[in-house]
Amino acid sequence: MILFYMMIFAFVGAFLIYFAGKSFPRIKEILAVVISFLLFLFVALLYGKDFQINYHNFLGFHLFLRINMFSWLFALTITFLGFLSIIFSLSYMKDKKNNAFYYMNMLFVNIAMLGIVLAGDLISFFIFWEIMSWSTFLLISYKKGSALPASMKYIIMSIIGSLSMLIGILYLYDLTDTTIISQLSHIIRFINKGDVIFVVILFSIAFGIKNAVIPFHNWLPPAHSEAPSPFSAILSGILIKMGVYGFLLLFYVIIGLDIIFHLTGLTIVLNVLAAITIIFPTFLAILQNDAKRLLAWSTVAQAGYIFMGITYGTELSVAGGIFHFLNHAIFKALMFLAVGAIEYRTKGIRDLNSLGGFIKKMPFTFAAMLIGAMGLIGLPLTNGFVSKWLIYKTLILNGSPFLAFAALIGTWGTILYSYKLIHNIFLGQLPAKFENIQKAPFSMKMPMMILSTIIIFFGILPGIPLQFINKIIVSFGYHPLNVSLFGIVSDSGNLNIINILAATFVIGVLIVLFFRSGRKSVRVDQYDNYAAGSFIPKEKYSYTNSFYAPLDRFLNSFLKDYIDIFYCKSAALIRHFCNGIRKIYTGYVGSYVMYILLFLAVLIFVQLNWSVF
Amino acid sequence: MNILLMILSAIISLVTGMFFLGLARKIMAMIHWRYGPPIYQPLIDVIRYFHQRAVSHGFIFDLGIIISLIGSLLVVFFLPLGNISSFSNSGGLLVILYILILSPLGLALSSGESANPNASIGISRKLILTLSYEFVLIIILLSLMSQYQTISLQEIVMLQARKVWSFASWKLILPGIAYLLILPAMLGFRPFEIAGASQEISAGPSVEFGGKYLALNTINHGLLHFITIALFVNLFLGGGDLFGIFDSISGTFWGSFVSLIIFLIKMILIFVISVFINAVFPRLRLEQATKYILYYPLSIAIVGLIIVVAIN
Amino acid sequence: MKEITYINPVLLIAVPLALAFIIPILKFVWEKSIKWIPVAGFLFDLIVSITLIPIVLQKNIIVKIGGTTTPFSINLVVGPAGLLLSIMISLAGFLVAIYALKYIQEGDKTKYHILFMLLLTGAIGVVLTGDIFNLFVFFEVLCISSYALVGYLGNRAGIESSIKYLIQGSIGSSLLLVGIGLIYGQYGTLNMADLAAQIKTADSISLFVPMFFMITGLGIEAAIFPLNSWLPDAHSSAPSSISAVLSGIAIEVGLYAMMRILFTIFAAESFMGFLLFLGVITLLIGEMSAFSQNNIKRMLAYSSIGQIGLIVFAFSIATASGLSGGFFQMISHTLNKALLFLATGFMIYRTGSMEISSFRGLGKKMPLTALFFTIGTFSIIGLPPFVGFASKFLIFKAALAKQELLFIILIAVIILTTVIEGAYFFRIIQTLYFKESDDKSSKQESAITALIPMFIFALLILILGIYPNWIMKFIHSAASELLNKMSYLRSVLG
Amino acid sequence: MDFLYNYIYYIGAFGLILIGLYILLVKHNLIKMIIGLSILETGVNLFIITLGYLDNGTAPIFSKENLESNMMVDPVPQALVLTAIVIGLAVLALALSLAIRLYDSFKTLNLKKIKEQKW
Amino acid sequence: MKKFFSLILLIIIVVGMIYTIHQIPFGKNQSKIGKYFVANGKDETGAANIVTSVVVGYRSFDTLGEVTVLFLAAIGLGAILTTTKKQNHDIEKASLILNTGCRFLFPLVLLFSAYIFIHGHLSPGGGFQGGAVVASGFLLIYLACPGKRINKVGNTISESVGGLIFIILGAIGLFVGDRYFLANFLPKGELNTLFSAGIIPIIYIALGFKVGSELNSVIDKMMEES
Repeated sequence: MILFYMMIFAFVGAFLIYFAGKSFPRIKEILAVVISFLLFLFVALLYGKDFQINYHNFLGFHLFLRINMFSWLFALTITFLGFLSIIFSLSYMKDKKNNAFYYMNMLFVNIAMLGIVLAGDLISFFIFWEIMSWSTFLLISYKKGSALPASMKYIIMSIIGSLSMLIGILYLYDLTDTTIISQLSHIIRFINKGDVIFVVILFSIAFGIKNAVIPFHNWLPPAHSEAPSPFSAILSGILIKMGVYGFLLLFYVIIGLDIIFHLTGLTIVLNVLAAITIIFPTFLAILQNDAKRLLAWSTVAQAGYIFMGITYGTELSVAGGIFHFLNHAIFKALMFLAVGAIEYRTKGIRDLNSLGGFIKKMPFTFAAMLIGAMGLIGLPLTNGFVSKWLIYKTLILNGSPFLAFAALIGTWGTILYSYKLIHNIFLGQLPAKFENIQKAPFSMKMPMMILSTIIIFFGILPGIPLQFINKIIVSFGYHPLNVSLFGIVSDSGNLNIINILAATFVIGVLIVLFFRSGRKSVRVDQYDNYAAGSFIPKEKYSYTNSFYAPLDRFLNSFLKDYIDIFYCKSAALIRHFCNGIRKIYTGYVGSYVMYILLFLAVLIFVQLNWSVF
Repeated sequence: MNILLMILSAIISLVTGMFFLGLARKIMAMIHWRYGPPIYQPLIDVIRYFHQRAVSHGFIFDLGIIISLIGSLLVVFFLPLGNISSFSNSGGLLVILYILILSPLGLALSSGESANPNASIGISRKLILTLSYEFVLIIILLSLMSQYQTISLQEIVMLQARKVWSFASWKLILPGIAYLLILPAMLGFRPFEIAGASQEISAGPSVEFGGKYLALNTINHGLLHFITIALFVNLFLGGGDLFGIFDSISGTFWGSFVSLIIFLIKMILIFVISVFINAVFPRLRLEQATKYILYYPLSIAIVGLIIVVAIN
Repeated sequence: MKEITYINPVLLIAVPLALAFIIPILKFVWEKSIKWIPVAGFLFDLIVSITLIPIVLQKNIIVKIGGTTTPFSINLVVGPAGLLLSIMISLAGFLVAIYALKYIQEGDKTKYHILFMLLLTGAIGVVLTGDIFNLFVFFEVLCISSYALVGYLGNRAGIESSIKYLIQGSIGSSLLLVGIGLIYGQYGTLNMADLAAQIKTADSISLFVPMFFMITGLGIEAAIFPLNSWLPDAHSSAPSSISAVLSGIAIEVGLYAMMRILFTIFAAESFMGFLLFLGVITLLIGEMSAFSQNNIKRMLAYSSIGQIGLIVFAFSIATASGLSGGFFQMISHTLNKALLFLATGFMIYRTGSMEISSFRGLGKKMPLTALFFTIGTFSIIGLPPFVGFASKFLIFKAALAKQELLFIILIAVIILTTVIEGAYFFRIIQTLYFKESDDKSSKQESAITALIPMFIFALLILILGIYPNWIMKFIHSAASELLNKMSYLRSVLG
Repeated sequence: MDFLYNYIYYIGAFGLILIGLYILLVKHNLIKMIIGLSILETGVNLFIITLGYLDNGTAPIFSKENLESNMMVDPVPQALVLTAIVIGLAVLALALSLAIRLYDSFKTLNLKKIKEQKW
Repeated sequence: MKKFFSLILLIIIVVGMIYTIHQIPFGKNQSKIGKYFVANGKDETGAANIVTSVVVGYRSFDTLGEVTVLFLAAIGLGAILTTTKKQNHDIEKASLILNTGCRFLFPLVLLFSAYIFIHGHLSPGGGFQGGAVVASGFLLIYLACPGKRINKVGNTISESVGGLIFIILGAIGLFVGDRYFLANFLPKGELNTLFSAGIIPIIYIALGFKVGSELNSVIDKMMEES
């Protein structure tokens, strides 16, 4: 029952924050931090446990909470990131009104996600899923203004997804007579393939929407960019990964390997979608000029990698997918937090064209952002490298070079937009209006520091997380990977981080020594520049405006978010249609009487002539 | 042993890189009907730069260029040079592909910090150009990896030695051609000398580099020449193999030596060809270059990949 | 056999009626007490109804009134289904009466309270009666009091809606009466059980025609698609407390009467397929019309049409689980819609406008009212852990249990409507909380007597959402009672 | 003649119902519509009364001791109609009062012009 | 066009009714409950008028509802008409003949109505009819003496008390005899005499008052408006 008490504790805590916050403003922050930390601690202490409990009966369904390695890893990530972003919120939300509401919802989201990963049956999975949806809606709307359409988009997509999932669950229930995950996995083999595919499609819509797989991605960019930054971190880091969790649960826990391998057509479709999800958003990210929107598109693309990993279905790819989930959670959260710090200090400016040169003012944030970007690109010695390496390798060796191409080219796109982000915020000229920008406060630095450390740590010692992941994929029925502390051993190409680390270190030291031996350089002002003799006015002395101008020109002509346009068009069409429909209520009683008699007459006429009833 | 090999390959690459830089200038001069500088001129330059005054724009300005050089050197260790390979079994081609990123990224960071608009423009161009040829390069690598069913570069080299050079095999000739077509772009030669256009944007990314920064940049440049061509030789020309003539002495010191020599000779040949192209063509605009790359080499490479996949 | 003693269910009707008759006298004697009379009356009803639950779960209570043996006199048949509805009616009546203590400020208050009591008494009569003509009479009580209440405020909108409602409603009752006449002419009896015994199933045209007449007549009150044109006008023009009752109770009672006639008297299995479509179309039209409304009460009224469509759909599945879903949806709709209208009432009172855009920033000015409103919307959209989720869940489950392609397609349509529903309700939530208002007036909550019923509704929504099992047994037996014609017959005719 | 004897009341009743409904359908003056409602109700009442008739029957009143009970007409429809008439009266009263108020507010009784509540 | 369409609709509806009417031949009523009532009504309720025994006996619950509806009409009318401003028309005085005639007729009408509702169980008539006659008496007064108004308090009280008596009589049935609502618990008496049929005459008297006063209040309201 400990799981149940934990959830109850968390929910009560969330309410407590709200009501305490109304009367004692200081307490709510302390409470929020303490509760989220305790949650993290609880989950961490549950390591290695494997059990499930029946905590509630709902309309004849037994609801379970369960924990095992698979859910533990996700739960840990959720509570950890939740904790960090609440710490980050302390200063981010300081001056905002109504932050008790914010903290409460923040905890709601975390608890709901915790509930999702701890759910032992599909009904409680769904319930927590919905709680997550609406609390997220409230949080996205929090900043008002342009956040409102964004959250509308989110919630509408979300409702579509969750309802299709509900249908899927109930359909599955009709076929198997159970919704308990551990039982489903035994029974599902007796179901015919067509039904399984139908269920998979229904679930895929739900998970695909949450995971922002193209063509269901359109809610994500506005939602991520408009949400408060600490929450963007959660949103991007873990919330959308609930889709990943769902896919893993569906494919490998419920349906199981021996069936999923026979659904080749389906997996191919999903893989292709994943590939599109990698390439398309990557290039759209390059075109963005809003820091958070850029990161949002990047999230879509990275979610594509994860999706690719888990739908490709080899042990390497699944391990890579799960690992990339973990990594992405960390580095994307870090980057959102860093952007959040910038936003906090510049009072809400995130437009890449008007920033620049912040490295002098906020060096720590720069470092965090750089590490995050390196992880995002997947440079060796950061965590992103290992997970991407696993995915590429299996894609290449299992004969899917085109998918691998998508993944690799996506990485190059990643470099472009990551560099744009870093360059336009931190490098280049510092505009005069930002002369007095302060450093990020400690409560912002601390989460960023922790996350950066983890990126490097996992990058050098990928064996540690991979061991957990190994256990998960073994529980899915795969062979374990041959994991060492520093990498992976396999017959078709090994990975050994320690070599790279050692070489880098040695070369680095040598080069630095070499560099030091040269004549000492002189530090100069940012305006002390070589401009080939031409005069450039100060305010124009910065090349941030449309950084990739040639590429923009090239891509803008054909690269648009057609799917979003399509959705918006159809929404407008539906609105128009709805407006037309209600014109039947004309306001004239005579027509209403006509409807009534028409109804009666038609019924009689039909029955007289054809006896249909 | 490994450390020795590392040092050896580092030295080889540095020397060869410098040599290439010198060679390029020499050949250009000869084409221009001039005498040209001595072939060791770049080395002299580097040493000279080291003692000149340099300006720095900040910590990342220093760090970036160092990262860039680390990246380049690191790649060298992953490349088998003839029979010499330090740790080409630590992740294979994928790692190479990734470490290749480090160098431009470091340079970009460094020149970004310099806050010079020309540098920023240069970087922007360079990244876009890189992106476009990377399309082709990735496909080429994928065709090779799919064909040989490995991600280890060393194994690819060995398999070529056992059967036939990739460039000579009909399945892989298209990727080879594509690689040759993008080679000037990778080397930063004309017609793709867009990022570092000295007349237009004052040498682009390296505009603010002076003194030891320029020295490191030059070394880096040389290394990049080396890496690009070494990769080609390894991938398509069988590395240090010469039709199996020296198979009998492989494994011995002399075997390694011979293969290294053969390797270097192949590299020089390829390099010379590229330099000729450089001399002949004028510089393209970025859009033109991107379009060119995305039309011809890319389509060739894709056809190549399709062939490989279809046959497998 | 030991006779279990219980309070005679006829008092559920007689006591409120007597109280309503007393009110005019009280006006001269003790005027202040008048507004407490409905509270007392429905509290009595609520308590009595709840005490009847255990008895009804075992067997239907047959109450003879003023006559001899069963088919010849009027009787009340208090089955689980009827009792369920009467509990809902008295609960809603009780809470709305409390709400009205402060809310009703204008007009002839005495008459308001009388009309309000008679409205709900009529509703209780409809759900409990076992006689088809008696049903008509109580139906008229329900209708006429609602005509009067819709026009109660006496403003342009109220009068216009009221007269339109009256015309359509009267046509409906005439048609119903024709139907009853046709049935009586053929079978010579008015008792529902007796009729049911004589009509095995609807098979000939001479049965269908009266059935159509009765369905059309009742369908007008039940607001099924082509017959519901009065609803948006009436519900949006009435005082909010009355809208709550009309939306939450009146249309559901109409629907219940219709279903009782269809299931018990005619056993028209073949007609259910048609109703299935009708339900979905009603749902679709209702939600679509609500989509771009700017008048909040009109939007809620259209939403009621949609909800009724969903209930019709659930009932037309015609399985035990479908009917359970329908009953559950009725409960949830009563709670949700009553809560929404009550909260809206004071919000309109505060802002003086029914435009949604005028509700900007009310989340700050009336936090509790806005919170309750939010709970209501979340529940009506069907988000867990609120009761709306449980009901929608049951309906989906029942529909999918049929395992037919048709149902999957219909469910897809229902999903579409839920999405539309979500879109417009979330829009209001955003307006409430996330849009800044222009005027900077201070925080002022609704009256405490209004907050208490809202709180109770919200609490019930939450509790039933988390523990739906508590009422499931009751709902199951209600569903099986409605579905199972033979057991109804046996219980009434012995 | 036989036909007329058998059906005259039904024809009358249906005729009234039809006329009432027709008025409701095509007229847009409120008073006329209310008249239509009245006619409709009258028709329905007539119809129900007709149902209970017995050939050569007597009124169901035992005013003398020796009346044959099986020659009496059905009393139930009469009771029903009594109720229905009262209900009709109630509706009529309400409708008229609403009409008065409607005229006060809109200064017209033409329902085609009173369309504020729509959509 | 619209009229044509309406006609077609109505004709379809009537055709449907005619199909059903085929099952119900005119003048051959075989109603089960009707037969029962005429056979057993006078014994069971003690009322000579079987219609009355149905209205106030077997189906008295309907009648309760009916009374409620009437009550509702009065109240609803009041509620709707209450908020209008009082207009002061110059009312023309009625002529002397009318005045005198009405004053003369008024007590007679009341007396007649009393007869009707007291003898409701014996002869055609009853509370509703009697009540209507009462109202017509008052209507005469309204016509004859335009300034006159009824005593609203008295009217309201008789209205309420009439309804209450009905319900209380019904409720007493819950505690005596067969213990059902509206049970006829008083002695039946001898058929065709005034004091027979148990509670039926009492109810009818109450109804007479109630209906009369309700109709009065309706008329009163209407008069106020005009």
